[in-house]
Amino acid sequence: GRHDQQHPKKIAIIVSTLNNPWFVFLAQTAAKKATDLGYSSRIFDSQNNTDLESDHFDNAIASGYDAILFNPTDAQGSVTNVKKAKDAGIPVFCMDREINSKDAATSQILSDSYSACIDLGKLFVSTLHKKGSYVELLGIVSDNNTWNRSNGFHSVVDNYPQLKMVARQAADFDRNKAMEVMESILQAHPDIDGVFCGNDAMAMGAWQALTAAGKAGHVKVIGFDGADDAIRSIKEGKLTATAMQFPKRIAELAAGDADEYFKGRRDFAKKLPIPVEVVSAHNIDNYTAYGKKE
Amino acid sequence: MQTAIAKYRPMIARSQSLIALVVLCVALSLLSDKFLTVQNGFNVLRQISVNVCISIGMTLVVLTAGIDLSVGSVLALSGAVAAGLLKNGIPWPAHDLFIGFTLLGTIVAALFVGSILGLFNGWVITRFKVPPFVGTLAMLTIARGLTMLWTKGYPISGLGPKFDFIGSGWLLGIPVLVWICVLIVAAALVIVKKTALGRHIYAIGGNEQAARLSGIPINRVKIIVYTIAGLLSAVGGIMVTSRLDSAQPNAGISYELDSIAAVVIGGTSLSGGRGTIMGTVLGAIIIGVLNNGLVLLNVSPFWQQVIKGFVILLSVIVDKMNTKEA
Amino acid sequence: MQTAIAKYRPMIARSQSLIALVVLCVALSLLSDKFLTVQNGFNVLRQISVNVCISIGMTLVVLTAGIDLSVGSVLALSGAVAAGLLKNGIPWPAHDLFIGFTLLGTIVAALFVGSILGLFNGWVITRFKVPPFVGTLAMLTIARGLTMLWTKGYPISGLGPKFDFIGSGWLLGIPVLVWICVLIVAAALVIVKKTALGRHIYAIGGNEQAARLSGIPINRVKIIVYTIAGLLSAVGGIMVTSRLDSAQPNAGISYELDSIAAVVIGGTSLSGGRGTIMGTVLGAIIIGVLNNGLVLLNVSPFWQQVIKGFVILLSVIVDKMNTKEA
Amino acid sequence: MLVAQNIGKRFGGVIALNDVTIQLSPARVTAIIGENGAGKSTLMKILSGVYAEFEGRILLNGRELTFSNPKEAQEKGISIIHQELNLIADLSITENIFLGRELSTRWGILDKKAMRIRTAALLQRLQLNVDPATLIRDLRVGQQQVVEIAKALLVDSQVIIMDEPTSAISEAEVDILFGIIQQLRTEGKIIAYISHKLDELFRIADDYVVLRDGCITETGKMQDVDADGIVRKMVGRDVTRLDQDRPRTAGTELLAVNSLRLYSGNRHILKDISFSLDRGEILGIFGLMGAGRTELLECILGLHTGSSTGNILLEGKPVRIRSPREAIRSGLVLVPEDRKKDGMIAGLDIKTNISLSSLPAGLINRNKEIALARHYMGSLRIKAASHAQPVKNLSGGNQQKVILARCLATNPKVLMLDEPTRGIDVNAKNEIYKLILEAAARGLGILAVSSELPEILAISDRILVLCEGRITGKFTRGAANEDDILKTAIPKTI
Ligand SMILES: Nc1ncnc2c1ncn2[C@@H]1O[C@H](COP(=O)(O)OP(=O)(O)OP(=O)(O)O)[C@@H](O)[C@H]1O
Ligand SMILES: Nc1ncnc2c1ncn2[C@@H]1O[C@H](COP(=O)(O)OP(=O)(O)OP(=O)(O)O)[C@@H](O)[C@H]1O
Ligand SMILES: [Mg+2]
Ligand SMILES: [Mg+2]
Repeated sequence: GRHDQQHPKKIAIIVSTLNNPWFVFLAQTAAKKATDLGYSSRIFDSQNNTDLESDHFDNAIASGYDAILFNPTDAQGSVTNVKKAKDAGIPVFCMDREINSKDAATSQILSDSYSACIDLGKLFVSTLHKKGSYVELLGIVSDNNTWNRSNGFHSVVDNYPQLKMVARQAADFDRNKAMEVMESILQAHPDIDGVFCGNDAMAMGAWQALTAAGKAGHVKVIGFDGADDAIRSIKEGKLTATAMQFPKRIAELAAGDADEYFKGRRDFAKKLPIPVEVVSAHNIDNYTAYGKKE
Repeated sequence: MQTAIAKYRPMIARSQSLIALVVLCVALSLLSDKFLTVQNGFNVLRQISVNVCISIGMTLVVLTAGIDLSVGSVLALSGAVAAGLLKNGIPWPAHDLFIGFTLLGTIVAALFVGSILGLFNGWVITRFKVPPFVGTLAMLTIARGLTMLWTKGYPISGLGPKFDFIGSGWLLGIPVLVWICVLIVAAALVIVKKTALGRHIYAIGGNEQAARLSGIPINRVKIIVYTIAGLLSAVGGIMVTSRLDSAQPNAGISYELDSIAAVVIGGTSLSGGRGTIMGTVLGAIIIGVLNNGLVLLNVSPFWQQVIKGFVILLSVIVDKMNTKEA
Repeated sequence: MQTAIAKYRPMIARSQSLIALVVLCVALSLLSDKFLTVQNGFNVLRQISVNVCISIGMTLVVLTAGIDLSVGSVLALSGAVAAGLLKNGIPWPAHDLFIGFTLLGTIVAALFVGSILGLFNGWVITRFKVPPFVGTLAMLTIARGLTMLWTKGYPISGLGPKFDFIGSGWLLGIPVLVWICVLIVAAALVIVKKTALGRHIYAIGGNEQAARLSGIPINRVKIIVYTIAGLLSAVGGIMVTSRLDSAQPNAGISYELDSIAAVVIGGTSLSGGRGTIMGTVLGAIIIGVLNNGLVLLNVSPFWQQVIKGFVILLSVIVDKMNTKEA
Repeated sequence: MLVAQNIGKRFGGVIALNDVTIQLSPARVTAIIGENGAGKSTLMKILSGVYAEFEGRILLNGRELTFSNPKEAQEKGISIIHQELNLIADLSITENIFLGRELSTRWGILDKKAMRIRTAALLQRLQLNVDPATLIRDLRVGQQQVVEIAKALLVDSQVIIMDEPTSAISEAEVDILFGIIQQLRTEGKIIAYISHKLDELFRIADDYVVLRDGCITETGKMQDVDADGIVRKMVGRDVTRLDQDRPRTAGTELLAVNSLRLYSGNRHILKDISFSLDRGEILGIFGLMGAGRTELLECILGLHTGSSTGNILLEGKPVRIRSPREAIRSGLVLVPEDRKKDGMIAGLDIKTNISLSSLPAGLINRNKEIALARHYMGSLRIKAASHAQPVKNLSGGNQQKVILARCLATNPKVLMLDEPTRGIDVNAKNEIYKLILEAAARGLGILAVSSELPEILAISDRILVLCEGRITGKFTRGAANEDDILKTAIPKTI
C-alpha cells in the first residue's frame, strides 16, 4: 500500500443531500473521523439525485479514491453505482440507508427508519390513548425515506380504528412548508389530537402553526431525526417525541471500518443495524443533538 | 368609444385575474365551508406575504424585460445572516473582539446583504451585458453556496421573542407580515405610478433603444431595479426567518418559479414594458388560495401538483382570451 | 472585408466558448494529474450525455425565442413510464388481461409519452398564446405530479441487463450513451443547417412578424419544436433510467436550469434567432468539465457552488467581450 | 383585372376601411394615394393575404380568390413589398429571399446551390452588388429595401403591390426600381404603387385611387391631374404651401463642432468634421445613403463616446457629452431616423411618451403632465382621441409629432432631426416643416438631415454636404442649387 505520511489514502464521502442538517452532520462527522485516522477526505453532495450520485462515483473512481463512505439516495438505484466501485476495487461502506444488494457493499451500517417509526407509532398510540384524530406530514414524496417512515408508523397506528387520520399532506421536509400546510389543515380540522411528521424540521414547523393557533399544549407532535431544535423543544415540553438515529456513531463506525479495511481486515458484518431510540420527555436528559450525552 | 376602452383597459386587464380569483374562491367556498372564514383569510395572507414581497421586486425586474432567478438564494442568505448576527454576532477571537448586533442592526445588515447581491446582479448585467437569466442563475448558485458556508449547513434557531414579533405578531388586528406587505406594495405603487423611475422602468422594457435616446440612464435604472429585487428578497428572508424563529439553509429553494408565476398570472409580460403591481399581488393571491384550498380539501399531494399546473394554465388562458377581446 | 466578417462570424462566435473550454481544461490539467486521462474523458462525456440530449431540444426551443422549463419533469415521467411498462406491463385485472411490453415497445412508449407532453406544450403555447415560460412551468408541475401518480412515489428498479446496456454498455470502444448523443447531435445539425424547418426556426426567433408575413407556418413550427424537446427529454429519461437500472420519481429536478445554462454558455441568445447546436454541445461540455474538475480538485461542496457560479459568469463574460470586438 | 369589392376592415373600434371597391388593370401602374392612416396599407394587406378576416371579396380575372395567409396569396399570384422591412437580420440575403419557400432536394435537404444562383441572378437584375451570403444586418437600410423588392420578384406573380418601396432608397436605386416596374408593366402585370413622394407618382403611375379615412374619394388617370390637385383630393381642402421666403434672423453662435472623428473597427466613418450652428439657424445636412449623417448626429448626442474624438462647444463653452442623457441636459436633442426602432415606446400612451425626457426627479404631478401633453397636442396639432391613446395606434405623421413634442418639452437649445419626414404624407410634412420653422424662430438651432433635396432646399439656411464621412460642400441658402449639391454628394472614387 501507499499508505504513508506523504500520500495518505483518500476517502470519498458521498451523501444523498446537504440540504438537510442531519446529512451535513453525518458527512462532517465521517470526514472528521477520517481525518483523525490520518486520511484525507472529501464530501460529495448527490443533491437527492441518483444520476448525480452516479457521476460522483465515476469521478471518485477516476481520481483514485481508496474508499467510499456512502449514504445512498436510493436503495435500488444506488446498487449500480456501488457495483461500479467494487469492480474498480474500491470498498464502499454504506451509512444510514441500505442498498438492496447482499455483497456489493463491504459493510452497511444502518439505522432502520421503518422499525424506528414502529416504535414512534406505539408511543403515539399510547400518548393519544388509542383514540382521536391526527394529521400526517410527509416529507418529499419522491424520497423513499418518506415512505419508510410513513409505512412503519402506519403499520402500528392503522390497527387502531379509533385513531383517525384526517389529513395527510406533503411538506417536503421543510419547516416553512410544514407550518403553512399545518395552518391550512387547522382551518379544516381545528380539533386534532396529534401530528406525525417525517422529520424534525417539519415537526418544528407544525408545532409553530399549532402555537399560533393556540393549540400547542393539547396537540401531540412527533418528529424524526434528533435534531438540535427538536431535542431542545422536547426538553422545553413542546414536541412530544422524536427518533434518535445516532448519525455520529454511524459515521464513525463507517470511517473506522474503512481504516480497518486498509489495515487488511475483510470480514465485515454485511449489515450492522444501529438501533434507533425514541426520545421523549422522560428520557430527554440522556440526549443531545444527534446523539447521546457523553 | 376608443377612448373609453383605452381609459379602462388597464382596469379591465387587471380585472381578468380578479375574475379568475373570484371563480377560484367561489369554487373553494362551495367545496369547503372552512375556506371562507376570516381566520383562513389571514392564513392565506400570511402565507403569501413572502411571495408578494419577492414578486414585487420581480415585477420591477420583469418590467425592464429582465428576470431574477436568484431571489430564493438571496432570501436564504439574508435570513441566515440576520439569524447568525443576532444569535452569534461577529466573534473575532484573534483580537479577542466580539461585535454584537441589536435587532435593528441585524435587520439593517440583512437588508444590506440582499441589496449588495442585487447590486452585483445589476452590475454584471449592465456592465458586461450578461443576459439576466445567466447572471442571476449564477447568483442563484453563488448565494446558495454562501448560505451553506455561513450556516455550515445547519439551521440557526432560537432568535428570541422580539425578532419573532415580525413573523408572528399582530398589530391592530392584522398580522405584522401583512402590514409589511402592504407597506411594500404601497411603496412600489408610488414608485411605479408617481415617479420618473417608474416611467423609466416601463420605457426600458417597452423599447430600450428609444429609452436610451430619450435620455434615460438605462444602466442606472436597471441596477436600481435589481438592487430593489435583492432588497425585497432580503425582506422576504427576514420574514421567513422570523416566522420560523429559525434560519434554514435550504430556505427559498425554487421560490423564483413561484414568484415568476405570480408575476405572469398577474398579467405582466415577460418581454417587458407591460404589467402592474396590483396584478402581481392578485397573481400571488391566486397561487396562495390554490395552495391553501388544495390542502383544505385534503387533495393527495400527487394530484395537487397536477391540479396546480392546470389551474395556472387556465388562469393565464382566461386572461389572454379576455384581453384579446378587449 | 465586410463579407469576410459575415462569413466567419458563426465560426468566431463558436470559438469563443471553445477558448473558454480550452482555458478551463488546461487549468484543470495543471491542477490535477487525474484530469487528462482517457477514462476521465469518457466519464465527462457520459456525465454530460443526458444534458446534451435535453439541451439540443432546448436550443431549438430557445432559437424560436421560447423556453422549456418542463424538460426535467418530462424526463422523469418518460423514464418512469419506460421502467413501469418494462417491469409490470399494463395489468387489467377487471378483464383478467395483461399487456406485456418488449424492450422496444417500452422505449417507443416512453418516447411517445415525452412527445405527447411536448406536443401539449406547443399546443398550449400556440393555440392560447400562453407565454412559453408559463405554459412549460405548468407542465413542469403537471408532469412531476403524473410521475408521482405513476410511480406512487417509489422508484421502479431491476430492469434487466438488456435495458441496462443503453446506459452502461460500450460499442466500438465508446459508451452507448455517447453514441446516442452523437446521433442526436448529428440529426439536429442536419435539421438546423440542411432543412427548411431549421431555417424557419431561426426566422421565427429572429423576427416572428416577418416570418409570418413570409408565409412560414409559425404555429406548426413551434409545435414541432416543443415536441422535439419533449421527445429528447424522453430520450434523456431512458438514458438516466437505464444508467441507474432504476426510474427515480425525483429524477431530473432542476435540469431545466443546467440545460438553459448550457444553451446560453454556448452562445445562443435567449431572445431567439441566434445560436448553434455545436455551441450548446460546447456549453454542456464546459459545465460537465467544471463539475468534474471541481470534484477532482477537492473543493468543498459549499465552495463548489460559489466557484461554479463565478465560472459560469466568467465564461459568458469572456464570450460577450470577444463577440463585441468581432 | 384585380377587383376588390366592398372591402371593410375594423380594428377594435377603429374603422380602417369602409366599403372600398377598387379595380386594378393589367399593364398599368395604379397609385394608391392618401394621408397617413387613410387605410392604404390595410387595403394592400387584405389583398395580399396578411389579414384573413375582412368584409367583401377579391376577384382576379373574374374568379373569386380566397386565401388565409400571405403564402397562399402568393401562390395565387399576388406578391407584396411591405411598408416596413420584414427581414430576418441574422439570416443571409439568400435565406431571406427564399424564406418560407425554400428549394429542397428529394430528401428534404435544402438545395443551397440552386437558391444561391437564383438569388445572385435577382440581385444582378436589381443591380445590388453584394454577395448573396451576406447577412441582412450587415446591409444598409437602402440595400435591405432592395432585398425586400427582390423577395417580391422571386416568384412570377401576376399582381405586385409596392407599399412605399422607395422610402429608404437612393435616387439611383429608385431609377433601377422604376426600370423594373416599366418592364413588369410591359409584361402585362397588375401593379399597385404607394408613395408619399408625389414626383415619383407622376413619373411612374398611370392611374390613381385616392383613399381618405378608409373610403375611396376619387379615381382617375394620372395625366389628368397635377400635384396641387392630388394634394387637394387627399386632404379634402387646399393646402398652403411652405412659405419659401421667411425672414432670417442672424443669431449668435450656438454650437461649434471641431474635428470630429469616428472609427468603427479600422474604418473611419467620420473624418475631421467641423462646422458651427447659430441661434435660430437651420443647418441642413445632405448626403447619399451611408454618407455618415446619422452617425454625425449620434456622435453629437454622445452615443459613440468610446470610438469618437473631437470637441464640441455649446454657447462658446466646451461640453463633454458621454450619453444622450448628458446631451439632453446640456440642451441637445435628437429626433431619430427610425421612429419604430429608436423613437417611440409603442405600448405606452401619448402623454407618457411626450413627458419621458423631461420628467422631474421625485413625484410626478399628473395634472402638470397632462397639461404638458395637451399643450403639445394642441400646438403640434397631434391628431388623437386623447392623451391616453397608445402611440402604436397613431398614424406615422402623428407618431413623428409625438417624438418631436418629447424633444421640444426638454427645452432644447439645439434640435437635431434625422429624416424628419420619412414616410409622412404631404400634409403632415408641411405641418412638420412649419413646426421646424417656428422652433427656429424661437431661437433654437436646428440640424436637419434629409435625403430629399427639395426638403433640404426648402427649409435650410445653410447646407452641409457629407460624402463618405467627410464634408465635401457648404452652401448658403441663396447660393444652393440641386446640381451643385448633388455633384458634391457623389463620391469621386468608386
Ligand atoms: N394592427 C392595427 N391595430 C389597430 N389599428 C390599426 C392597425 N393597423 C392599422 N390600424 C389603423 O388603421 C388605420 C389605417 O392604417 P394604415 O396603416 O392602413 O394607413 P396608411 O394609409 O397605410 O398610412 P401610412 O401612409 O402612414 O402608411 C389607421 O387609423 C391605423 O391607426
Ligand atoms: N450595422 C452596420 N455595420 C457596419 N457598418 C455600418 C452599419 N451601419 C452603418 N454602417 C456604415 O456607416 C456609415 C454611415 O451609415 P449611416 O447609415 O449612418 O449613413 P446616413 O448618411 O445616415 O445614411 P442613411 O440615410 O441610411 O441614414 C456607412 O459607411 C455605413 O456603411
Ligand atoms: Mg402604410
Ligand atoms: Mg441615416
